[in-house]
Amino acid sequence: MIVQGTYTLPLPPARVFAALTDPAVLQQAIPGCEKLEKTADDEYKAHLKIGIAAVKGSYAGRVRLSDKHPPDRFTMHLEGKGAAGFVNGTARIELEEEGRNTQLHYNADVQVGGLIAAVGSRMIEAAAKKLAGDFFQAFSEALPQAE
Amino acid sequence: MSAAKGYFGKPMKRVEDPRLIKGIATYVDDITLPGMLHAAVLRSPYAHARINNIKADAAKASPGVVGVFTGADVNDKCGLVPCASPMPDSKIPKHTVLASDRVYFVGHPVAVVVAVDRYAARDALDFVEVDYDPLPVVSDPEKALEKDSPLTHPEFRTNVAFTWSVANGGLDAAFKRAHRVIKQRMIHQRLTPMAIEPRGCVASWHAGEGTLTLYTSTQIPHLVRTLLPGMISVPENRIRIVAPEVGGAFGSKLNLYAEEALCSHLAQRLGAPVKWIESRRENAAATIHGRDQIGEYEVAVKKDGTLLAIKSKTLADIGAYCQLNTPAIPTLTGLMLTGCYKCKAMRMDVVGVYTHKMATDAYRGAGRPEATYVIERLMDIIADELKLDPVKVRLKNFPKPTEFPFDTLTGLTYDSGNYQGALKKAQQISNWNKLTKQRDAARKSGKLFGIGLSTYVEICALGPSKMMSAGGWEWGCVRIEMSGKVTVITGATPHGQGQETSFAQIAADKLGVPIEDIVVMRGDTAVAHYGRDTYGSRATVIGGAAILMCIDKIIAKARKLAAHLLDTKEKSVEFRDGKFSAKGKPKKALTWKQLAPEAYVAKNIPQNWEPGLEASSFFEPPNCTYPFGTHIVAVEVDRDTGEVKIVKYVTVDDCGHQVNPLLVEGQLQGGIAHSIGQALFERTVYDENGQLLTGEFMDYAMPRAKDIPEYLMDSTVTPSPSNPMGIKGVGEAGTIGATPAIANAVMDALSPLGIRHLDLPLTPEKIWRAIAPVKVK
Amino acid sequence: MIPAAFDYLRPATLDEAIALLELHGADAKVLAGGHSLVPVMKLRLAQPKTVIDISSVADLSYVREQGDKIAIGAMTTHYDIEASPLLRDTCPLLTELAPQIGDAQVRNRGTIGGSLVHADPAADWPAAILALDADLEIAGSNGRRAVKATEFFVGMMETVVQSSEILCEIRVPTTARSVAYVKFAQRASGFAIAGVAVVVDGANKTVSVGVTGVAARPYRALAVESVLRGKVLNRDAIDQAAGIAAEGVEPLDDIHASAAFRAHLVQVNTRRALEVAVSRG
Amino acid sequence: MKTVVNIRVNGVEQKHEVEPRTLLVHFLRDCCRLTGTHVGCETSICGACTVLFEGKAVKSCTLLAVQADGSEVTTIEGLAGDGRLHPVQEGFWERHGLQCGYCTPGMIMMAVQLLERNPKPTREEISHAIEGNLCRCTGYSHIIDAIEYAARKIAEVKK
Repeated sequence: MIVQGTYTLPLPPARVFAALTDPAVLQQAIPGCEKLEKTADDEYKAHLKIGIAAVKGSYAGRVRLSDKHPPDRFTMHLEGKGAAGFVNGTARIELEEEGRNTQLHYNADVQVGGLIAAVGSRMIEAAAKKLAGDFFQAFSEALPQAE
Repeated sequence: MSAAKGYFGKPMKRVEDPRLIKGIATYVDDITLPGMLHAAVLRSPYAHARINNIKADAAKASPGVVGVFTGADVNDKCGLVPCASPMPDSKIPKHTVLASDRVYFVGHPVAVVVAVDRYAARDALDFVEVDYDPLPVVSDPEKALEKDSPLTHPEFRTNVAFTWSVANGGLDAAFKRAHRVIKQRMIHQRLTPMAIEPRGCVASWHAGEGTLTLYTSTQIPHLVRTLLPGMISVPENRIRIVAPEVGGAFGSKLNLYAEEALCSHLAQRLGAPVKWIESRRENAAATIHGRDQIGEYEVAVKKDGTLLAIKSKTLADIGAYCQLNTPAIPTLTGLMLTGCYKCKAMRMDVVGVYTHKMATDAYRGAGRPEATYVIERLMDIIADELKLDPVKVRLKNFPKPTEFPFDTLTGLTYDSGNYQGALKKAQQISNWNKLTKQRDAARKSGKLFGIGLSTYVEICALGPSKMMSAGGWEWGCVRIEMSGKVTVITGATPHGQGQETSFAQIAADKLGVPIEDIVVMRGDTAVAHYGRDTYGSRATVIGGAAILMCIDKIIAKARKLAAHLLDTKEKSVEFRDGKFSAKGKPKKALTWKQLAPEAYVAKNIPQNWEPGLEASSFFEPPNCTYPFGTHIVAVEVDRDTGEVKIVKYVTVDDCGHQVNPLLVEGQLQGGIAHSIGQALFERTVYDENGQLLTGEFMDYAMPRAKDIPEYLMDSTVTPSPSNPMGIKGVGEAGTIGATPAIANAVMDALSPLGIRHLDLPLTPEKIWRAIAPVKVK
Repeated sequence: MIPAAFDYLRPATLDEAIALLELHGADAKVLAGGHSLVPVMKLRLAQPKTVIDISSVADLSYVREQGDKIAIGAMTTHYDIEASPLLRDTCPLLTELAPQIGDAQVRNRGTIGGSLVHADPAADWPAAILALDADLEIAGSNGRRAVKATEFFVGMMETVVQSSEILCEIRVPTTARSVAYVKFAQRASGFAIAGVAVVVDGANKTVSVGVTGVAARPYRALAVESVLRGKVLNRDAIDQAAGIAAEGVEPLDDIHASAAFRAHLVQVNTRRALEVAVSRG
Repeated sequence: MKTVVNIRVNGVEQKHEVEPRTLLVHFLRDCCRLTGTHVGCETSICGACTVLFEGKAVKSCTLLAVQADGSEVTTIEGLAGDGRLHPVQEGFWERHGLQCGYCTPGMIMMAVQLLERNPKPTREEISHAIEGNLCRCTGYSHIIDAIEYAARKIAEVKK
């Protein structure tokens, strides 16, 4: 499943890039992120509680960044496992300067498995888009603090 | 009381019904044994992954948990899940009961929790931590054949599980002679049987005796008893299998599953009975699926519609491993590919392919629905391309009734048939001319209206032992009890088909006793000592014949006793209407009720006459049976939404003589319902990562009452010479005959738009995409 | 399947229920009829620590006239709405829609309030609630507030009802007979793939159109409404308007219907619903 | 934490201590040992678990036993009175409305409620009423016949 979108952020790409690779900002922005721990360079362990409304589950996750080309692009690999199944995703994130803002394009290949795939398939894409939306919303709110 | 007769052929209501309609029947989940523990199975959420590590400590500490077991704990004690029908070149992977180092489909059992109740067992599943490394997945059988495809079983270095071919006649010559060669690719979508009762079992180990009783929701208790000793270390004669009431199966319980061996082992290991009941989600993921073939079909025809030859290359997506009969299913497709038509040459090449999905196996019809669908679609396509009437094309290619027994190119001998007769009758009762006029009028007013036809023949009552992997006979036993009551025991294991009634009808007639005096027992290997169980529409035909054999033996034996008691010669004893009398002295007749006590008390019996009135028999069928018929369907397609509405459904089926027409009708209607599902909406969906997306009733669409049309049903009677009653199996005929009729009707409705073929299921969206092409994002 | 363990509370009054919700916070869930919540709990997709059953709370199940509106208690079952003579006469859209929800057993237990708060994107009620421009009254510790249907649904399975609030009443206007609900159902579950509710106000020459099942959130087809405002609802006008029923909407896409098919179906059903409603006027 | 639940099942008081999460169907099957009510799915689709709850057909797999505390429940076992079959049961028997019998108790309970609300249903109304009950064996046609039979039978008895 491909989930993609574009967001406009009120900072130049270099600042956005720095924030996106800053664990403190990530922790604030990732929906339901209860813990984010650095395990290696560009690698983090996370504890997430994600879902929608009553349908929420706990996931142990890993986040890894690769293919870093500041300030233009990088790739984020996500893995989450919980009792309700697993979510794996690879998101390519590209930053484009537009005046004083940054156009952020993301293109994520998301793979969902287990219970959530078996019984929630009709909602997964919309849920993924919503979570992505929540992330960038929270991220842009977290930005000023990242300065 | 006058002796009853004439039960055979009567539409009698069923003797098994009272317990079922009162809710006092016993299904496997209704069984509770003292000290019984409950098992829950942890299954893989991945289609393909390496298991690095399983941590069970937290689960073991969970309240009520008695034990948590992984592959490392049990696999060496549970043997391998068997495949009974490998092809000569089959590559059969080691199918352990729990995954060892790898999982290779979603739902693959990884660990089992045993606890004091089902709630505690379910809770503990959440605490078993499995560290998986996901591996590349292949869920598309065509991709699985590509060079760089991920491998389901890397040890084989290929995803090809087996190959199989059937061929006869001069194929090249036939194709050279043809006026026209028509090609069509067809996909037979994967289906999920979805019996409303999921699987389940209760295993009970009797340590003192060293015996095991396994209650299991199965079609095949006897085959399970034959096969289970190969898995667990308990010999056959110390195993008792009980199939209690079984809540539907449709082929999905024609298997020996991992969980049955696992619970048997755990009961021994833990010294307590162990129950496991499958959830619906597990049922969708880890009980066999059906169909799933992709075929390229080619026919050679003359311009008058004469069929010369047919060939196919078929890919059978068998999933991740071979269950009991997995490789055999597509061979049935091959054997029946020519349908009810004469043909000069045929060839079918099957490649069975492993993918990261649940195994396919026998689902209602098992291979034959694919064959009938192919040939019946091709008949319509031939008619369409040659601008011929589809009825005439069929009539042109039928063998004449006088040509039976009819030898087919695939080596079968169709026992009896009159395909023209069924077709003609179906046309009559469907009011064919009026129906075609209705279609013309509907088309003129802009409606999409279509008429479809299927003239089918199928192979059932499987079958002579030479074509089966473990005997094709059936066993029966009849006992006139000391009281004169009759106990009939069958090795066939009916589970809803109604043989408690139809076998009682058969026995009552033959014995000349009221049907109320008869009890039919089945489904328990301690009672029905032998049997080959119920599948392939075989129980009434083969099991019924075995009972008749028993009764013949008993009558012969009783004749001797009667002669002795009537003080006459055996030769002059007549048996009529349940009474034995000396010729010319009907008034001094002996009934079974009078004979039976003499037979058992045995104080006044002939010399060298063995006491008792009991006989058992194995009936070995000389041939399969080949029921046939014609289904005619009219549909209307909603131009806007693509929805299909069946507006007329006519069937004329011929299953020879009918023991109980009410049960025949029930089997046909039930079978047709499966077809309506297959034709219009059922499909098992895996995504490209091997995730099962139709894992619940919420996503797997099955027919409901409102999807069922009003039927016009009739029959013709062409007795089978393969058994003493002249009957043929009918459990799958509906499913085999109906699907192509519905598909042909829909394609006929769409034909004015120039659409030649759409694959099943004919969902609204698929039809809409075909009739109103739009740009899709 | 078996839900995870939870604590069960059954308050007798609405105030008590709200107090309990405040106490237990986001880990508590309100149980109405249970036909949205219990299934997800059985699958363990939802594992609330506390379940607050409001079935003993008095006076949450009713259909009654209230000024020029009809008030429906949140705990009123789908069946009670289906069978309500008052609604059949005064707000027939609801009695037409109700029997299309789930199945008879579900309608006997499931409640309108429970369904609305669960906000499944494919539930049926939202289409009618939107088309009727209903008012939804929500009770919280600071008293009650009413919101418009158009403000009620926030997103997929999310509404403006906060975790310590309870939806207690739905108020709908009375309408003429010129209403319709046309649904294309998902075959397995019966949920809407495209459900369109239409209210035609002949006097004011306006229509309102509520759509469910198509997007992550039910919506009012405002473009359709505005094109038809003041117009005679003849075939051409309806055809033209129905063609924009999915405008500005990002349709859901799943194995049961692609986004394109959903977008198509909402157009078909908008046309059909308008035709039926007009024919009833 | 366990709680005591008291439900009148088929006219008999059934008082058992259960966890709040205990489903009504498990209360009936495991605590009351009334196993005629079956479980076919976990998503309220199949209807095999249908019972009458305060006279209304409900899916007992989607109700908690605690929700039924203090209520009346009728299961398939409580339908036949004085050893006589209920007309709906009789209809299923007469018209071959069942094969494996697994969906049958739920189907019968649903039909009982239908005929109470609508004593003379059309075939279409019957189909609509049993939309929440899946049967994989019969193909429904005989089930509809059975319910029509029961409707006639009830009307005759009332005359």
